Amino acid sequence: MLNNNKYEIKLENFQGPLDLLLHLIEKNQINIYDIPIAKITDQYLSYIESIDYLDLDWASEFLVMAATLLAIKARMLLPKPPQIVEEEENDPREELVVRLLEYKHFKEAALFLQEKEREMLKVFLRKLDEGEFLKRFAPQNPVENLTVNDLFKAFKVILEKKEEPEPTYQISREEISIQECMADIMNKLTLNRKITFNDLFIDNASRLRIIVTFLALLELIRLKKVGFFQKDAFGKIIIFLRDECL
Amino acid sequence: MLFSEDIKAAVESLLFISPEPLSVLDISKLVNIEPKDVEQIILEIQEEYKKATHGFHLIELAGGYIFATKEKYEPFVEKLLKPQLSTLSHAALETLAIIAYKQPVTRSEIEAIRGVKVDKILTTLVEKNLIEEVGRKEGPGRPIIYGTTKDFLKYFGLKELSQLPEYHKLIEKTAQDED
Amino acid sequence: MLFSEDIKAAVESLLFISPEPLSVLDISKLVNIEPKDVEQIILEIQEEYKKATHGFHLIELAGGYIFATKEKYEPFVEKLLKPQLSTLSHAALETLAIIAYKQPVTRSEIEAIRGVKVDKILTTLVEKNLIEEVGRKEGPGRPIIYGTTKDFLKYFGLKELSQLPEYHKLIEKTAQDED
Repeated sequence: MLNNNKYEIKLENFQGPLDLLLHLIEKNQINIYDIPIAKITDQYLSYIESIDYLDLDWASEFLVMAATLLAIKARMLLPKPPQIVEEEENDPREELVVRLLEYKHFKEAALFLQEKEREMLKVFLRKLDEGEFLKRFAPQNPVENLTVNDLFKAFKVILEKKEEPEPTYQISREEISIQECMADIMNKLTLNRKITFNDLFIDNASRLRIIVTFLALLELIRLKKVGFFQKDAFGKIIIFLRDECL
Repeated sequence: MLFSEDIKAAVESLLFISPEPLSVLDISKLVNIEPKDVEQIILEIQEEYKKATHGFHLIELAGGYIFATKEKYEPFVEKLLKPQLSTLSHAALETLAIIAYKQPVTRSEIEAIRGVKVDKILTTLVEKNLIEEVGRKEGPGRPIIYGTTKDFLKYFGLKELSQLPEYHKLIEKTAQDED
Repeated sequence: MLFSEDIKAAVESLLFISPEPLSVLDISKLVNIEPKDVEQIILEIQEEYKKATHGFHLIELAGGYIFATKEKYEPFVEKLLKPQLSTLSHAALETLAIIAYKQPVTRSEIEAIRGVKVDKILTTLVEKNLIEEVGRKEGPGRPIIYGTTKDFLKYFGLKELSQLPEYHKLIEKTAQDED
């Protein structure tokens, strides 16, 4: 297994999930057009284990790729009906290969730029003190071609514009706190022990309210005040009050 | 020749790139050669750039040496470096007019009138020395307040702001608008 | 010689003093001579500064010409200027490479290729003036589209974008790596 040297190269050393995959492909001397997906997925996942969960924002991109790999692996494991064999079925890896190749090109291009950067660090251009020149050459009148009348006309135009104000719409921003939403959810749950996720939102709830309500729900789940379950994949999410809170 | 071409070129590269005049001692330390050898090289470089085909030469300045364009080519250099005469854009003119008539005025007050952001325009007008920060308004965020400059009066040939056309009439008018 | 010494020296003075690379057309306008004459003069100047006694030469950069120190003398110049040799991160280089080849390009297009978020890198690259917003794409959200700047060319010592290795050459290179 890879476990022995897993930490030799840290995840932070990779520019992203594609970079890590390319590394694994090179390391295993794999033909990029025929990736042994099971093997690579296993190795990829063992790198993922080293993720520092404090930096989920950054790590999430690696997790997305892990999910993609698992999905491809699953599709490849599915038995193919024999009658389709004659017609070449789309290789589930195809999209990933295209992405990897494209990414690889730009990695090459980045190396080219790095080389040029190194060359240019040895070359120096004169830096001129432009302020010095400005002092030397008498400043020009920036409004040489304008008179006070132009200024006056410009102001009059503005005043006239102001007299017929364009209709403006006040968009008020709701002030919603997570605490407030948490209290709302708890209130609803004390009335009915079980409610659905959708019940949390009144009709026409603003985007902001939906987001804050969702955050409040997550917080309540974290505090173990409420629990939730979902019977099947796109089914209703049921939220319930945990017994210890009754 | 006494000196290797390379050492001479190294000295030349330093004189070329240095923003300040370099003294014989500076160069001597940087290239690690004797001061008298530096002096010899400087003489050679000066001789070289005296030729009429060169547009710049090595002059002695403030205890050191520095490359400078020859006086003769000053008109060309001026044409290149002198800031281009730029006409104020219409947006800049409007903004300037608002400041002239309503000063002291904050950015957000100007934006309320013009209905668009004016931060870049204000920077330009400050750079052109037509307006300046005259203080900060009391209140939340203590926003900067702007006014026109002395140069503004000079450029427009005014003795004082009240010489602006219909200054008093317009000032009254805008004061009423505020109510 | 075809050209008066003076015109050549005038061109040289401009090239010496200009903070930015000067194009043939720039020079042609400033000195008021034909572009083909400018080209001839530039060739002569380039020839002159190729000599080993010179510490700097005339290079082609970002669509123009500019004097620069010869690489060879970097150790001396570095000693004088003590420049901060900060280089771009690998993430920044990858992002720049994508923008250079695919411009005009949006943030989400770059993210699709790199597989990671690039918002912070884009801000840094804009601050360093290596890329700039070149407009907005039609469509939902009208996302900002980015392109490389003249400073990008200067930073990497490129005459023009076409000096980047051709895209299909990069493919060949990676294809070979597979073998």
